[in-house]
Amino acid sequence: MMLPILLTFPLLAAVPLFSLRSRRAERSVLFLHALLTVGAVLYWAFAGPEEFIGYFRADTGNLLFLALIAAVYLAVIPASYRYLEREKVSELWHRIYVVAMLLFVFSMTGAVLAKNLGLFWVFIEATTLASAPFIYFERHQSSLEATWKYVFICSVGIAIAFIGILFLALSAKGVSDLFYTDLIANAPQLGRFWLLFSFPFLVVGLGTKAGVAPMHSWLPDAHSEAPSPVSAFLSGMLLNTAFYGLYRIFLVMEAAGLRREAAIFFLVCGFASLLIGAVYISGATNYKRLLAYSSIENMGIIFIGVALGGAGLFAAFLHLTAHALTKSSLFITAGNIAHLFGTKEIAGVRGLREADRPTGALWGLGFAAIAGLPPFPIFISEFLIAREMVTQGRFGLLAAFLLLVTLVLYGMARAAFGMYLGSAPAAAKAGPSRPIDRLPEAALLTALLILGVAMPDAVRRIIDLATMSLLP
Amino acid sequence: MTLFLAGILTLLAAGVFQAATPRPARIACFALLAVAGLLLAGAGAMTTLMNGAESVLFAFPFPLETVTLELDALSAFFVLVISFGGIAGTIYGAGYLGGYPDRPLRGHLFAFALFILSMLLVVTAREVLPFLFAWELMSLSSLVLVFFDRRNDEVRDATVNYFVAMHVAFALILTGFLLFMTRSGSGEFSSFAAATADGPFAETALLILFAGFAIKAGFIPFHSWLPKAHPAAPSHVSGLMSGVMIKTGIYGILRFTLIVGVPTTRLALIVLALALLSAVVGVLYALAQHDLKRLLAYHSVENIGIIGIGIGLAMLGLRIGNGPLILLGMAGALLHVLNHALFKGLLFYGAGAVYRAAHTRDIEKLGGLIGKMPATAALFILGSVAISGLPPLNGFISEFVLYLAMFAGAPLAAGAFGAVVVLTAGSLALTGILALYCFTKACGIVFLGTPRSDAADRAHDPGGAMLAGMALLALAILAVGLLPAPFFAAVATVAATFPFPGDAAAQAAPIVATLGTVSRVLVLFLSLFAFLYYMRSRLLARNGGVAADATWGCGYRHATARMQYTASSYVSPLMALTGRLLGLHTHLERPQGLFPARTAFRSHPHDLVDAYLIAPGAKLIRYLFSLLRWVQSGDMAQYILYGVLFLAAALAWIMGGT
Amino acid sequence: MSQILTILFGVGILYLSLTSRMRTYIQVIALQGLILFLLIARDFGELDWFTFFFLSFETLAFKTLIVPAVLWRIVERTHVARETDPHIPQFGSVVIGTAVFLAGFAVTDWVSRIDPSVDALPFGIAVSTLIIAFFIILTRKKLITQVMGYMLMQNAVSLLMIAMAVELPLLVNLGVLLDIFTLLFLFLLFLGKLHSAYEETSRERLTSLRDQP
Amino acid sequence: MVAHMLNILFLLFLPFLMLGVMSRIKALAGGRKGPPLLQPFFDMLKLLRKGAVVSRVTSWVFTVAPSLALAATLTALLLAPGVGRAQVISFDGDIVLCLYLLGLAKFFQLISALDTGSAFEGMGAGREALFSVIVEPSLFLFAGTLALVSGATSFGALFTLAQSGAWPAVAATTGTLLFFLLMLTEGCRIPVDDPNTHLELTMIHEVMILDNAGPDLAFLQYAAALKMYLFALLTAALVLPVDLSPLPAAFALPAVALLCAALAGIVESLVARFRISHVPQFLFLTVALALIALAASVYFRGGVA
Repeated sequence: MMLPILLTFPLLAAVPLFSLRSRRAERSVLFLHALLTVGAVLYWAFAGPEEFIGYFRADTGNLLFLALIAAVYLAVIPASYRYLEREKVSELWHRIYVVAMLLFVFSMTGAVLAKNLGLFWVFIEATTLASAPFIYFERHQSSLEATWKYVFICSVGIAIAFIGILFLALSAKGVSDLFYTDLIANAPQLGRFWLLFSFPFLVVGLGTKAGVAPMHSWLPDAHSEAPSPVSAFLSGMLLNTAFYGLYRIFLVMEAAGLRREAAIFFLVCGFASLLIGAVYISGATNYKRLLAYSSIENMGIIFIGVALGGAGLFAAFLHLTAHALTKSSLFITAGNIAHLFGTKEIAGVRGLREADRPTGALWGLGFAAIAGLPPFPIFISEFLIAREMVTQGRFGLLAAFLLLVTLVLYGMARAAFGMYLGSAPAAAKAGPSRPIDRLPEAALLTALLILGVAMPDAVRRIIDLATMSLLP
Repeated sequence: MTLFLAGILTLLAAGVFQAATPRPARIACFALLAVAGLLLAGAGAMTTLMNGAESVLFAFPFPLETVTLELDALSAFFVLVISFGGIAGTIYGAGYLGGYPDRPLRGHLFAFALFILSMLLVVTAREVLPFLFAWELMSLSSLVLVFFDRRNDEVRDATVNYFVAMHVAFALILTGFLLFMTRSGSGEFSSFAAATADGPFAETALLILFAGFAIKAGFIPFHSWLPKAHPAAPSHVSGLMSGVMIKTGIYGILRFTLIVGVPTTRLALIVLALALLSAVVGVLYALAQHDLKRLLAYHSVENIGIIGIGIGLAMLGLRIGNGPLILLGMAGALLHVLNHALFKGLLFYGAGAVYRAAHTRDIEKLGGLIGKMPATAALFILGSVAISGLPPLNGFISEFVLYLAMFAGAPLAAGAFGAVVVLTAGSLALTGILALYCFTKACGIVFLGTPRSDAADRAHDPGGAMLAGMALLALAILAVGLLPAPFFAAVATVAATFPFPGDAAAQAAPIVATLGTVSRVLVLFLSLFAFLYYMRSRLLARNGGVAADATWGCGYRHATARMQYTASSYVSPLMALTGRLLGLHTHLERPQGLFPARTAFRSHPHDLVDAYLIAPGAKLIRYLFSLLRWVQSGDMAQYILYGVLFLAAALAWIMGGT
Repeated sequence: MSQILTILFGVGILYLSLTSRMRTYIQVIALQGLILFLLIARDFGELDWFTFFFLSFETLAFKTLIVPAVLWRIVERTHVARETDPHIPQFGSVVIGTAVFLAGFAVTDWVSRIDPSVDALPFGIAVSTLIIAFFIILTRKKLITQVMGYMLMQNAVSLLMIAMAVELPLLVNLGVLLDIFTLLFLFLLFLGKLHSAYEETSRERLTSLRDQP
Repeated sequence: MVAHMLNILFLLFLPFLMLGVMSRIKALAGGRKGPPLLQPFFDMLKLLRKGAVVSRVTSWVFTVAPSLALAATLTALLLAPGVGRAQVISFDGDIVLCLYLLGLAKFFQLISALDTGSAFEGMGAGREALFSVIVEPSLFLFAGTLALVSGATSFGALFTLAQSGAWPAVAATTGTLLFFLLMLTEGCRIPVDDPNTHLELTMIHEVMILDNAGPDLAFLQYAAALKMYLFALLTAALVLPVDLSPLPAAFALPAVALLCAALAGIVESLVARFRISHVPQFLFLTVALALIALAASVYFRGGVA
């Protein structure tokens, strides 16, 4: 009952917005949508799985992702309100923002809920289209450039993914159609050759959207140009959605007895991303780009975790959860900083601590969380991954992993302390008056602390179930 | 145990409530609660030292699951050190922070509470994750304390440096733990003993752990962060960091030696060698410093070295089953842990008082402070005598025990080991005399003579709280120095928990007696001194008293403050010998002509580890990174090319496979 | 019949690989759209009428008429008659074009030996088209040329679908079409904006967003 | 008991006697008659009867230092092996306390020198400190070596060598040499330092006590003499046979001490003072000797019970 509502609401709601020209209405629609998503998640959590016209399915597998979408959405909306007020956005662009947001979330939800690989592809492509207006939102030449690269690279990637899907269909010819559940059920009968042949296409294609090397390049541009609340969504949720699709195909490979090959692809992509992250974080001059590179790095860690398997699998999904929450909080804070200091350059920000204490504190805590310091959950996931490496006796990997993670830490520390300490320039405006404005970030970080110190069993179970997404 | 837990909770309360109390009362409220908490914790540790180990277990959900806090002899001892150091630090800090009426200090005090709290947890935690959590909490809270003076760029760089060093250490410790965990299959430290069945494996794991803890403790060549972070921190923090925090590294080494039981010879010798290196080189670097707090920081490296000597000897003893080496070496090390906490705290607090009064840490700009701030001067000189390991103060006692260990242990050690022990004795003596040299410089140039700057001339003693904090430590120093027997007995019980051949108590008893004699001799010496001093005063009084006049300038009557011997000139004879080894850069402008306009001499101490280990490493990494510069060139076609190439490679790989 | 059409398709791209005139590009794309339509029309017997109608709409209306028309208009408006100095000289690209063809068919040969069910000719043509498309995207400088490269990719994919006789569910087909449509719309929109923002829209102009480690 | 009495008695006179012997020998070598043997003692008595002029710059450190130094040195000597290796006070590791008490004395002498704020005294202090940096380790190395062989930890026992055998011979020779060098150094004699030079720039110990006067000066000079005497004692302990009955021992000890003094006097009258910059190289000899002894001990240890 919940599925049709959730899937149709944004489309139906988007239409009237063009007729009644009121910002309040637009915002309330957005807010309603968020509440609806939360409601849906709770509903499925208790009422159990649900099907819709055979193409959509909400089950224990994708509950985690829906929950994350809901959480990030809730955090992003107030931040968006603040952003829209601050930037004095024109009526038209206000509407564009709201509608695009509705469609963006719609397409992500659809992608997560889609049962059919082709349909998933459609929704993933739709995310690109829906988020393009955001990246162009501030309408500089640079944002134009970023948008162009984003749309073009992602579309090319997605086209490659489509080829992969075709090959997959070929391998499934006469055995199964492109419904995940069927694929996994008939995995052993799938044509090994075409399956193997399709995987690299899917890795490159969906990897583009998941922001892992080698097709990560659009990510820093897009994230740095988009409005910060949207960057939060891009980094916190979009990457995960793409990863989710890829992961389900990984499971198909595994069921077809091709785990080793699949794992090698994931491992290579993972370490490549980690390396890129380490290198460019240490040299970043723009803190939103730095956060973007850190997203690449974290996606890399997730891929590594999946490739390792065993405890690494749980670690990867825990990492994914933690990264989604942490990164959205960080991007929202970054938006406030950009407003406070009027620059995205690291060098331009000094003495955050005195300019606006709460922002400073959130920034510092966020960095502690993303850098994987205990007691934040990213530490736990990295710990589990390292442990899995030792258990499998892959000491070379362990050494590389720890080295790269430490280098990332160094790069982040330099930037974070550079911005946090020192004496603030007089130009820095006073921070937002009400502490309520800081609620979303604070809430996210609190949630993270709870996850890191004493994870509720429910959460743990949801993550566990997500790892075995397709098991009947 | 309940006392200990109550203490921890009180400490936490101190951190929380101070935020709620209005600013004027905040510091006082914090100090009261914190001291109370530390007293409770200390009392708890005392009871365990008397009645044996206790432990308490908490059940947590994932990821922590079970958290065991245990107070055995070793932990209890460190808890005592931490709580006493913490009390003195809190009292002094209360005074020191009084100088910042315009700052809310909420965060600072909270971090301060967490800092002490986390140290207490580190030495009592018994599983991997809780230990790592506490460890990280310790690093982060101390980090927050370090950048107290946040506007200063130097402080910022020191902070980053400290942060990274702590996390390299963290990574190493983590790796060591993981290695053990794979063999023992559990996160409990007690289970790690199982891993030692595989000798070489356990040795590797221990070496990695040792490297991690050595960074925290500040062994050379892992010390680089220490002389940067400690001066950057406000003095009440530097005192705690240097006196107490770095000892958690020592604790780690001891804890895992204890778990593993008998270390390999190689490990023991490595520890000993690094310890000797740290002791001698540390003090040589200290001699070259002009910054008072940097100088003290390098002395921390030296004293860690002395502690390490004790540990190394004990490890060697464990290996070759040599009773005196184990008992006395370990006891000496532990005693020195306590002593260093006392006098290094005192010295850093003294330096803080000087900085507060004269607004500079540059030794060359100070001088003559003994007239302006007599109390501080007296306390600082006391600390200096103690840290130089001279009787009748505590520093001597621990070095005495170490010498006993070596003299008693050497004959029982076979062949070359005996020689190693004797050479160690020689190096310890060298360290001691170098420390003496260095602290005569520190006291002499900073407090004696005539002021070298107006700031030094306007200096004055700090307020009551700061002095009280220092006095507390001074009393402890005297107590350990003059009545060493009970303290030795206490650490001997701790040392006896190590696998010991024969009856530890029986071996400790004569030493206790000896120390009794020592204290009697010291009393004799003091009374003799009192008598002589009385005689001298009487004689002078009888002979027509004392006439005051200018210092004898060899006929020159107009000596000025700038004509005094400076710190650099005082140590120049030694620097002439060792300067080049230390990478001391000197720059001299010789006087020119008949009436030379100006002449100048400057000397910059460079840390060789920074210059030849860390800087090249960083350079290498930067170079390797620059090899990947082309990746984000901004050209979209190139971006797509990556994907295409990856795809092509992957397909080729698959084709090759099928 | 379909053999000839497919070969024609191939000849089209071969010709394309060695020209640099915009109009030629557009004509080739339109031609390919037409061929795709015919290929589908050939075996409409198997399709239910709705799918057939829909596919023909996609290929005929969309790929053959609308998109080429819009592209044509942009070319007209912005007077970019030809791709100025492509990275590889004319002659070179001829050689590469033929090389690509050989490679494409080598792959096809290898594949069809493993899986005889694939129809070698359209498959080979499709693969070569794909490679040519990448080749154009990677080497040509004008953004509009790259959009055309992307169109080529789409055509190649459609041909591939036909070659492998993969049928996607209708819903999916609809979605795909909708996506491609919106995407091209976006392309053209931003292309317009880029033209107004930069006096000359070559790839090299869009490199202000970059990083150094 | 008798031995203790004698020891304390010797403490009071032998140091001065040694100084007297040295100057007498130098005088004879210079063709002069020289002062009476106990002249240094009379000098001290004279100083004790004088008042003092103290620099305005100085603080309590300066006033305390001399008495403290003397007290420390005296206590140290109470721990040293005297007649027949008997010590007034003896316990395990007393040697450490003894040497560290001397260290304490040095500490206060150095800072009291810096207390005057005079460049000359600072210079003297710097040099003095450097010299002890070099010689101190050699002492502990040697003591450690003895402990390594004898297994003893108390001063007297440490210096009890076996009657015959290769090791005792080596130990005795190296030790005697070592202590003689140390005596010259710590006693500030030529070739390290010249007690009666007349240019402050060339002094070391003398310049440190430039500003002390009256009883303070007396104390400091006495302390210096006592230090020399200590090394004489150690030499005696090394070379004198173990089983010497108290009475002959009571004569043997001063004999050795005076012999050392005489030797020092001869050296002083034959050798010129080194350039300051060359002194360290000379002092490294002591370390070398200690290391030789250590090496030998490791080599001979098989033969030692």
